[in-house]
Amino acid sequence: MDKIFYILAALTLIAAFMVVISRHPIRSVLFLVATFFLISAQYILLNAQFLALVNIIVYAGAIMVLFLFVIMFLNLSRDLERFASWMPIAAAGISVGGIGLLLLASYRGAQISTDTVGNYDSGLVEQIGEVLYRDYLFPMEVCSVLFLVAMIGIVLLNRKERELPAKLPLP
Amino acid sequence: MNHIPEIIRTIPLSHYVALSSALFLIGLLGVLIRKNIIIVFMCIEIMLNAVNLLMVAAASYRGDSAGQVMVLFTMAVAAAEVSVGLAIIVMIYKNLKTTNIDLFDQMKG
Amino acid sequence: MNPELILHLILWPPLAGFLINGVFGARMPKWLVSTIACFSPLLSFAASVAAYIQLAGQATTVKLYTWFVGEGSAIVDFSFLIDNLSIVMLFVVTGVGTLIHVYSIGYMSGDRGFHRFFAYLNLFVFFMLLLVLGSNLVVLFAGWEGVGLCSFLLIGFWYDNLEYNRAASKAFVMNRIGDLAFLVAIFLTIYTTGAVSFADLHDTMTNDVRINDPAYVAISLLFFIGVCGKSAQIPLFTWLPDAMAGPTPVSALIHAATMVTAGIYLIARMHFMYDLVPVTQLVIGITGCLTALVAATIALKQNDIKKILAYSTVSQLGFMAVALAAGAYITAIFHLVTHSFFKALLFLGAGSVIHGLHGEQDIRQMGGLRHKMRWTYGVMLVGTIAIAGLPPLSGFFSKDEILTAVHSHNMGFFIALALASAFTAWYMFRMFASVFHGAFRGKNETWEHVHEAPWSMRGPLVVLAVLSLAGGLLGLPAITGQSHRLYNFLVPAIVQPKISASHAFEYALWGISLAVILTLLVICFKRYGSSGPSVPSVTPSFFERLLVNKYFIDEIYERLFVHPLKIAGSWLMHRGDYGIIDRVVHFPGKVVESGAFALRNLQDGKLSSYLLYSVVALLIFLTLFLIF
Amino acid sequence: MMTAFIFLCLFAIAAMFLGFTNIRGAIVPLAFAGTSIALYSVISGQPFWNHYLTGMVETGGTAKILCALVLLNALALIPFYAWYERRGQEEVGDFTGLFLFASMGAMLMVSSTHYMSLFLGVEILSIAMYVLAGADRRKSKSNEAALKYFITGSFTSAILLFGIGMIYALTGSLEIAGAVEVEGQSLLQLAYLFVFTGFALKIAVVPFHFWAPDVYEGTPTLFTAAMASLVKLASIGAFLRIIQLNVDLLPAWLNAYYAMLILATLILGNALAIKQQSVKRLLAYSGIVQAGFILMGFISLRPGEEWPVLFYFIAYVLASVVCFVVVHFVESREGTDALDAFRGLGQRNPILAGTITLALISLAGGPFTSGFVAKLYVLNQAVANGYAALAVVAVVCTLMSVYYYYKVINAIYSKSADQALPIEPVYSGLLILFTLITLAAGILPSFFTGLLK
Repeated sequence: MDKIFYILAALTLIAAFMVVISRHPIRSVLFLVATFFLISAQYILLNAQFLALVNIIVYAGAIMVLFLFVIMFLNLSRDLERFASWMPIAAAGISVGGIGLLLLASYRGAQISTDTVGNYDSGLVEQIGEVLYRDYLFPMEVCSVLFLVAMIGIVLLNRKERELPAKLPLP
Repeated sequence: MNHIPEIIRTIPLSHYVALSSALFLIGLLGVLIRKNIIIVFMCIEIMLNAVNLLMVAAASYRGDSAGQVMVLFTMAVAAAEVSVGLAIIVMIYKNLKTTNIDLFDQMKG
Repeated sequence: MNPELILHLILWPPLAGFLINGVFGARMPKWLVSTIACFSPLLSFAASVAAYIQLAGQATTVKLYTWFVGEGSAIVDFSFLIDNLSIVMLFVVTGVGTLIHVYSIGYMSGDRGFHRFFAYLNLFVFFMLLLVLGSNLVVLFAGWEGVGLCSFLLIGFWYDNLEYNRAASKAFVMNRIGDLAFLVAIFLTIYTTGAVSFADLHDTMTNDVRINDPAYVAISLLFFIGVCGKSAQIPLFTWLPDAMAGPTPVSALIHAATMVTAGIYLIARMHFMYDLVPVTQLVIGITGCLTALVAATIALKQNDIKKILAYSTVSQLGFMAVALAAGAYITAIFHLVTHSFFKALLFLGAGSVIHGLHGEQDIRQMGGLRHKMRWTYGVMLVGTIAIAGLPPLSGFFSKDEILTAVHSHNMGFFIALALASAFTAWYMFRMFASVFHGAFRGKNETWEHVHEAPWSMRGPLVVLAVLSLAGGLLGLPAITGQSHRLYNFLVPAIVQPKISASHAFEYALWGISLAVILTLLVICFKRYGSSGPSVPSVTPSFFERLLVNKYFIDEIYERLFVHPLKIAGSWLMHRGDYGIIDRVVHFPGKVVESGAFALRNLQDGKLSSYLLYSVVALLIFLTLFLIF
Repeated sequence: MMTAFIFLCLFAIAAMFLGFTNIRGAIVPLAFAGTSIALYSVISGQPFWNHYLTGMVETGGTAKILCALVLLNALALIPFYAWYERRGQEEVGDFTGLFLFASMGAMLMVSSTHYMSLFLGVEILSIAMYVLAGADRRKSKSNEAALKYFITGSFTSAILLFGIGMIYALTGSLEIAGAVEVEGQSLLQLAYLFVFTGFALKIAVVPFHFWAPDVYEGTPTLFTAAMASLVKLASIGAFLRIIQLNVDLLPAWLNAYYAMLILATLILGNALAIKQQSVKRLLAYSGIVQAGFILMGFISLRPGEEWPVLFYFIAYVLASVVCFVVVHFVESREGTDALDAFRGLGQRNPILAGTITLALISLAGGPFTSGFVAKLYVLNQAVANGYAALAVVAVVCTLMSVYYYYKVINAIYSKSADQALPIEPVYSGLLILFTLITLAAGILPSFFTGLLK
């Protein structure tokens, strides 16, 4: 079992890394889809079936399609991107590496307690549904507001242009 | 029904923490070095996913559902963000005809 | 009347005047605007008189409410202290203030911003009252900032002129340096003593026997930096001559009689602390001497009538500072009072001259005005003699007292001040002679239109002239057998030994100063009061020089002493004033600017850079907190 | 509290629907009414429907005051959105609605006890603000502002979320107050540092401020006002609440952390502001500096001692709303927010000039304005907790800040102009009202601090 985890982990990291270094946007998108699938596989290993499915549907399905659509729509698929010059890349590499080292250094002292507080089937649909509509009802409702805001925003931003009427503001 | 998944018995949680940190850092690197705004945005999605993985793992290891619900909301947030973000990108592309992050520098100083 | 009512009557009328004139002034007739504007300080003056009679020397604190409570023990009340020191200041502020308001009616009658001017003037009086009445450092600071703001508004009153704007900016920025030190001093005071009110500070510090305690030295020095800014001491004095860009009544009220003396008032108020720190006193003394001398020498070379008076103000403030340094606080206040009389008089007189000449300020373009402006001539004569220090006018007694006090304190200071007062007499007589004596040197058509000021301007001038004449009665020296009224009045508020000297010294001092001043008078009138197309470049023949022996001595004197100092003065003015000092003052600004330039390069508008900087900053913070 | 959320949403949706009709004049009054009702229900502590909050929102204490401040801020700004209606822009309904939603998100941020609702609040606020930043679709500056704000914002969310996720992984709880002792657990410390960095990015304190001037400059000015007041209020408020809820657990380095942020913010923020020619950018830097001052109130924060911070909020929000609104009116007439556009404002419209002057004086900390008292309070907090040197630096920095505030004031009163710039009496009245409150809070602060305590 542990071998599967490590293989998946390695593949996930490689796929994510490929997203970062692919110069072709479409290729990036496809690697990102792969990353999401691999993460979903991890979820299944962790007995979080519901989230695994949602991950595939929402991310790999909806979000990535959006990305692809926009790339096609803006006709960017042929543009090979020039990366930053070496200075920023080096700076980015060093700072990201630094943060990684710091995290690594502090893992040693970390006491990650895994005391069980509930049951291990909490990732199944019925369990999630139960707590979602009982304990987390309020954020659930708030989430709907979030979608409403996003929807209005999108409509507002990409509404068809219209000339302002001649009536100027009362100064 | 309530059986402990095998992976939890064999792999310590800290490995998941390490994995998701690494994933997060890769996303961070991508954000910093990519020039195409859409790819930058995709790298932010990788960062969010890294956190999701971390939270799902932590939730599963404890049998706690809070983390899983949080991940559900994070996905919702990501979806909303992506839609608004792409709308902004499309809007700005209509005006400026570029997606290169460094060409948006009218305002500075 | 209870003290609280009196306080309200003193404090609020000017604010009310400001609000009424500020809000409705544009729609009100001029007579109403000026009536409201003049009556508000007059009412305050009347209330001050009431306070004087009613309180009879008792220090009274009126607390309106608790302004705010600081951390720890410092409670800042919105409260006011009426004691004899503040009553003296009240008389000066409201009395001279009212006269200048009345004068302004005539002076500003043709100006577009008539109501705006009076609104600002009233606001200034309000803040000044706050400053002199505040019973703690924070209220005093509020007034201190407020007068600074009004000063800035009034210097830049004619805002169409960019030059004037720049002068206003300079005044503002320089004052801010002082204010900053002041604010830090307040914080340090709270930090070390836990008190802000003068009464508490007095109690804390009078029981203190430590001399030159570092905390007190720091606080007193910081306060003194604040004083340097407001009272125009070296090196922060250059704004004051520039401030002459404002209308002349403003120069008289703010930049001669009241605001610039706020620093002197502050130190007198905090005298119990300054008694504990001889080091700071020495610094104040040296600064004051330098200021008195440098400003006086610069004044020798000036040709702008208002600039001469401005440098003269700076110099006189130096005198007061030295008096403070010698521990003669009451003497400093005495000179402050007499100075406010005669300097207001001189400025208003100069304003009358400028008014009569339609804006001409260059004394080389004047001359012979005594024929056409008799009143102005008379009052200016009084003012000039008073500042030059001829007995029995007010300036004589106060300056004499300063010299006496300083003499027993520090001989070096004494010599410097004696020299400075000789210069004072010189430049004042020079100005007076070139303006009023000799023949007119300007254009003929200007001469045709020269006219005496209207009565609204003449009235205050006459009152001020009387005050300048009689102001000395406040503090007759012991030698005359009279009691020192101001000393007796102020002693409850300011603890200070009486200034006294041996009779022989007094007589010698009087005799010498009289002789020197009269000599200078004669010389000046000869040189500058003679007729001629312009200020004569004196090239007397050898015979003449021999005949007028005195003149010859003066030449030597000038060669040996005045000339180098004049050169020094002009060097200081060009290099020092506008070069070094400005540069020193602006240096921190330059550093900040170049630093900002580097930073602005970081802000290059590129999102990828911004994100990178944020991540680098995050890395730095993470590292720091893992290490420590 | 729940009723407040419900009413805000309800009226926001109503505002949007009215936007499609011809009675757009009703939108702003309606939004105002809805916000007032919400404010009433927050202040009166309505327990109605509160069980639906599922314990994720605190309804009393500091959270209540912060929510009230958010709603008061909304009440102050909403009337100005009528300007869009006057101008005949039919999006006014969407703008007002989004602003109400943003206020709701801000309320959620400052009152959450759970990271879940906190994060959702952050996102609602942010997404609404991204859209408002780009509201002027034709202007490329507005586009750019939206993009920059959006990318920085979602980056911030990712950083914040990583911190939250790490805290969850280490402690097993998403309750904000659920952390165990942080000291000594370096990974947990780092996790908290990630969360704080997220907030620092949202608040825009140096060195996490880079996005702010650009975004403020490009955003339509009325929404910049919202950004400067609402977003700062919400982010600092949420930050305050996190500190407050963990006050016994957080490690000792926190004070040093604030001190470093404050130092960097005050010095660099001021230095950058000095040379600005765009008044909006200048105000953006000023907002950065003011945030640094607010953070000073965080030093050694003890329960019940938040009022200096809250008082500073009042002072800052009032002043910055006035400033940005005045800039908006000048900019909409002149087409630019450069310093030169303000020359002669003293004659063109004395009310605009007077109110912005007082607001700038308040920001600079002039006596008798709320800014002065607020600065004294936070400085006092720093001094009392042994950070006297920091306070001295702060005082020095106020001197520097006076220079650039003064530059604007000087410009306003530096030239006479003939062309008047009239605005509607309602707006003048509101500006005067805010100015009066600024003065009242400076002269009688004990009344306000009494409310906040």
